[in-house]
Parts: sequence; structure tokens; C-alpha cells
Amino acid sequence: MSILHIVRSNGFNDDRLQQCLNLLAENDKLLLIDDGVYNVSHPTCASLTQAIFAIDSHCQARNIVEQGNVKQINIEEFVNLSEHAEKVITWQ
Amino acid sequence: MAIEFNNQQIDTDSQGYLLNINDWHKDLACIIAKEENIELTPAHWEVVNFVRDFYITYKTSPAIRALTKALKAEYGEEKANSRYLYRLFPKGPAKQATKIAGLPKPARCI
Amino acid sequence: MSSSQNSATNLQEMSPITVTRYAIINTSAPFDRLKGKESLDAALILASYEMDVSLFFIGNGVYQTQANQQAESIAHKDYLATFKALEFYDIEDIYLCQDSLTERGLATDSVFDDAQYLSAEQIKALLPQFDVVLTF
Amino acid sequence: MSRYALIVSTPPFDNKTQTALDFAKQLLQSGHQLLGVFFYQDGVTNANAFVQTPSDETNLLHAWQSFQQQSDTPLHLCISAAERRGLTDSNEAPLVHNISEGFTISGLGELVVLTSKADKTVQL
Repeated sequence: MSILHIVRSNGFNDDRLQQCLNLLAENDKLLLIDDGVYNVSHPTCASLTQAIFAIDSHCQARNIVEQGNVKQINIEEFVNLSEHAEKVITWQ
Repeated sequence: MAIEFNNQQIDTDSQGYLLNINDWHKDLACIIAKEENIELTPAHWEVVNFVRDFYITYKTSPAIRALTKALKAEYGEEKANSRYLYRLFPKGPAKQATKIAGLPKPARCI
Repeated sequence: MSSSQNSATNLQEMSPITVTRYAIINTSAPFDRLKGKESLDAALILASYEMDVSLFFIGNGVYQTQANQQAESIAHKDYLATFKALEFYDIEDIYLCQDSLTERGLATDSVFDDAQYLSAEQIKALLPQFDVVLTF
Repeated sequence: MSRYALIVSTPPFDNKTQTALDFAKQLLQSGHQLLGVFFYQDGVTNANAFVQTPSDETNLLHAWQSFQQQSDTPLHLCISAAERRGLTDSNEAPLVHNISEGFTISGLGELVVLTSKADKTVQL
């Protein structure tokens, strides 16, 4: 079991992304939502080995294109991720 | 709203809590207690003074559980249970003891 | 779920609920809107309902833990004074992120008498033991 | 199937709140149980009946209300957080009751009940 971490703000704006990454364990998952989807191109995300997801509609709204290590998912898959996680932490 | 005390108007909120904790005086406490239908005995004063000191130190009125725990450290087991406190302050120690002690109205959800 | 169960009297009658282990993670500086204050309110209520509450201060949250702050000088309620009362609510597990303190050039001289100073790695290792993690 | 508690902390004029509502709806569509939504911090302002939204923009108040009606999910409001943000259930002048239909006036005690009963708590 792993923790699902949600980041919903831009890492160029505040340090929520960094705080999350500091506490992200090897098997944890990272989900980018809202302005958090801008982090797909944040340098700290590029080198992560953990699974990274971003909400597709939130990316489309911001014209964020598919990035190599980030999987775009819909809200239904977001719910599935939360269900299968041991718990959810939102770095709000 | 206000309470008349020593020929002065002491401001309160709509439910009778003092707006300024520094307006408080022991004799004023008796007036507020009377409005609450409480005759202040030494047992009441113990709690009232305790709650007031707690607020001045920690900037918050203690919730009942914290109050009983803190009272226990000070006065021992028999005075540190909610049954005892409710006997003294039938409408709830958090509500009435704080009002008599001149403290602000505790947050509604607490 | 934790097995620790307190015998203290309940505030009000409520349906029996299991003791849940909560981590409350504070990541905001003291005067950042009401985040610190409303986080503390939540912690106190959880504890009043006999839940098992641990407090964490990481990132800018460590600014909340610094001694000798005078909120009144900017006409702000000194809610930090309430930290000293946490023992009466049985909130005893208080963790400060040493990495965040160091990064900000802050001393390990906090308002808490017995806070534990942990690295981010150590905090990471603690997170799995909680049922609910809330951030403020 | 899991039982969820959802905590909403953002105001109705923040698109993040739409995300919370989308998540709540999807939970039910996916067959989960949502024990309740708890509005805290700036999230309480979602219940403000006096908020006026231009007709060509999403009205989140109406969206929460129709979600509540359709699903019967309790929408709890922390009254202490609400009062300090200008919401009231009082009609004592100069106050005017402005908490919208569909919201339940609650306290942080409800947060304890919801999150301790739920299998999963999500803050959005």
C-alpha cells in the first residue's frame, strides 16, 4: 500500500511541491491537479522515479501537453487511485 | 448590550459576555452569575478563577476535557470530572464559567 | 487504529467511534491567513473527542514554533500561546522538521518543551502509521 | 466500495472548488459512499446565499445544492469558520440569515465524526 500525494499549486509559485517531494516515499504516487499540473515541466519532477499522474481536463484547460513521465488520467481514475491508496495527503 | 456596574456601562456582546476581559471585577462576576441564576460559592470561584487564569496564560478557554485535566493537576480527582462541573454550572462550564470569568464567548463549534 | 483509549469524560454524548490516528501537518507561517489558527482549532477538537493527534511543523510551518513571537504587536490574536496548553488535550507528539529549521536559519529553540526534531526522511518514515493526514 | 469524507477549504470563486465537486460526483458514480462534505476554512463561503455569479459563469452554489438534492449527501458547514467570514444563521438585526438551503450547520465535532468513520479522507 502506498500514499497518494496530491499537489494543486504551481511549484514556481510556492513550496508545496517541494514539501510533498521531501516526503514522497519510493512506492508513493504523485497526482497533479488544478494549478499543480504546471509542475509537469518543473525540473524537480523530471527526475522522479515515482509514478506521476495529472488530471487530463486540468491539463487541457492550461494547454499542458503530454510529458514523458506523467500519465494523464480522468476524474474517474483519480477516484480509483484514491481508493487503492492507503491514504490521501493533499499539499494544499 | 451593557451591564451597569459601579455607575459605569460595561460593554457585552448580545449574549452577555464581556467584550473586554480587562473590564472584569470580582463584584461584576457576581452580577453576571446572578443573571445566570448562579450563587457563587467558593467551589464556583475555584473554577471561575481557574478558567480565567487558563485563558490569560493560554489565550483560549479550555474545552471541558482540558479543563478537567488541568483541574485534576491543581485540585485532585474529585473536582476534576464533568459531573461535578455541570452541577456547579448547569448550562455547561464552558459557557457559564467563562462568562462569569469575563472571558469571550467560546467559539460556537467548540 | 490505535488501541490507546482514554477514560476521560466525554464532552457530549455521541455514537461510539473508534480512535483514529491523525497527523496534522502545518506548512504555513503564523500569520498566513488563518491557516495556523484553524489548524489548531481542528487539533483541539479532535483531541477533545479522544482522537490520537500528532502535530507536525514542516516548511514555513516551523515559523509557528518559534519562541518569543509577539502577535499582539500587529494586532493579531496570540494563538501561539495556546500551544503551551496542548498537554491538557493529551497532544504530546509534536514533530518539528529539522531540515526546514536549518534551511531557514532558525534555532531549535521552540515554544514546545518537548518537541521532537526530525529530518524529512524520519518524518516520511512516520507517515504510514496515521489513518488520516490533514495539511494546513 | 469505500466510505469517503471530503473536506473543502476553497471559496466558490476558486476553480479548485469545482475539482472538489467533480470528485464528489465521481465518487458516487463509481459506487462509493460519501459520508459527507465538510466545508472548513474559506470553503464555508460556498454556502453564502448572497454570492452572485454572472449568469454566463458556473454557479457553484447552485451546483452544490443540486448535488445535495440529487445525492442526499450532507454538506456540513463549520459555523465558527463561517461566522467569521460573514455567514450567519441568525436573523437578529443587523444580521440576516444567509446560509443557503442544503447546507447543514455543524461544528468541528462533525469533522471528527466524518473523518473517523470514513475509510478515506480527502482534502480538496
